[in-house]
Amino acid sequence: MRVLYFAWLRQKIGLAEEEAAPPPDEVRDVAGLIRWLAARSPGHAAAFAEPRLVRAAVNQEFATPDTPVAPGDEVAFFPPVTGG
Amino acid sequence: MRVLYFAWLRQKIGLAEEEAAPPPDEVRDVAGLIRWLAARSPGHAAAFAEPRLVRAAVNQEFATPDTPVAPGDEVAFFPPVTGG
Amino acid sequence: MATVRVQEALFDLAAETAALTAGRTDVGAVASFLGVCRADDGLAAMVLEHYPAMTERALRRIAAEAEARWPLTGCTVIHRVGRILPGEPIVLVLTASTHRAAALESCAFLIDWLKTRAPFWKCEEFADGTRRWVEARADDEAAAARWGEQVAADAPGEGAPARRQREAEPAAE
Amino acid sequence: MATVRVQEALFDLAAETAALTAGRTDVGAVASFLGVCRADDGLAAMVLEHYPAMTERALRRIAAEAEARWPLTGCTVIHRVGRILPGEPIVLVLTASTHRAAALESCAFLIDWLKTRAPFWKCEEFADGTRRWVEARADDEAAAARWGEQVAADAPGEGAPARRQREAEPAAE
Repeated sequence: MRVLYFAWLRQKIGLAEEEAAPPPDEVRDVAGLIRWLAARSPGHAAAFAEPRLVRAAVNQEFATPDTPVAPGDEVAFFPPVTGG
Repeated sequence: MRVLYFAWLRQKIGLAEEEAAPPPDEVRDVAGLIRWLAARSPGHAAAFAEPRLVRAAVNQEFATPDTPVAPGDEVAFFPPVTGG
Repeated sequence: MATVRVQEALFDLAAETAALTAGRTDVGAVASFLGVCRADDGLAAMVLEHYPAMTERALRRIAAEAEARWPLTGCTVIHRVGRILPGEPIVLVLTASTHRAAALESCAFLIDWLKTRAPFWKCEEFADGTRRWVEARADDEAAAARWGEQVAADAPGEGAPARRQREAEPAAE
Repeated sequence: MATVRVQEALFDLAAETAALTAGRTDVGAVASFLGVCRADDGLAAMVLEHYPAMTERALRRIAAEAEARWPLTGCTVIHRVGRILPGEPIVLVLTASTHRAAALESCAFLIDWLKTRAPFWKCEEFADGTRRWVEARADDEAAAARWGEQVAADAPGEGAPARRQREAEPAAE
């Protein structure tokens, strides 16, 4: 699974992207992936400390906490968008 | 009193402008001026035949039938505006 | 202070837009509306007539109304007159503000009011030589009416009576 | 078919506008919105980051939504990324239609949806060297919400599940 980080999530984690292989029986959706990633490092923990500030996309589509994730997916985490 | 005509009123009357001296005791407002002008020629009568299609301005301000008119005023008649 | 012009010549959209932001860093949004001459029903040209002594004053008042309603950093209204060919622009409205809502809303307001409160008349010329005066549209009146009545005070010395400017009523009953 | 671009370079407003009317005589109205970088609080530059694999698809979907809702003859969305200086444009939305209401409304719609549904993030750089990520605004969310939910069908082959695109909910509760 390819995981991407943007804006201040990227800065707190110190990575723009990483490969992750969460156990499929434990991580089934976006919310589960966040819990699993948050345990990876202090930076991850800081980035996901306030889940209400975090948005996600699965395979380049905006996602919600219950959006399924599976091996091979591209999952991105970022703050609410501020373009325009 | 200077009277101006625009668009199809100008064409029906055959004049872009004319001097008029309506009797002040007879013509006190826009509606009175229209009645007085309509008797001037067949062209005037045709132009003012459907008063609901005619708009007016007195001294370059949009006017209504009861807007006063007096000697020295500039009064314009035209169809509803279609700019923009 | 709004820029208001009535002219036969074409105008330069990029230059007019640049003028609203030049030398300032408080402009966050520029909205524009460009009215363009269509070739409906074989139209060959549109001839725009106006009331010169009144036109610029009317445009200036409409712009002042927008400036009274929204916090604009700039506002430009340019209306062409004379003979206009299909595909050519007829009117340009530009509004600038710190935030987008003010720019977008005032731009829509300006074109709605301009269509019903500025002394312009369009005559259509067709390929077969016939001519037809464009009739005012009831939905233009409705679009203008949704913005309510004038709120800006008339500028000092702008004609004696404080009569409110409107176009809804016929000049005679 | 809308024109959608993401680029670092400046864009040419006049050329983009001309492209929407070139060679056609059914365009009666062109509305535009230009978002410009302000220098609030001593801002020195705005750095725009985006999600390249997703951005153009998101913009294309937003433009398709506008085309599904209004009878547009053309639609252009250009969003800049990278380092943007005060006074420079950030985003351009252009809409063309036969009549003005469709152009004006769809232009407002596009910038509202773009602000809440396209993956861009702004980082402000100040003269003293500090940086700050711009926070999303509740009133941008409200402005987008007034247009309701997506009505356009997703384009074929545009990602498997027909999940509706939205940004309102956090990714985790």
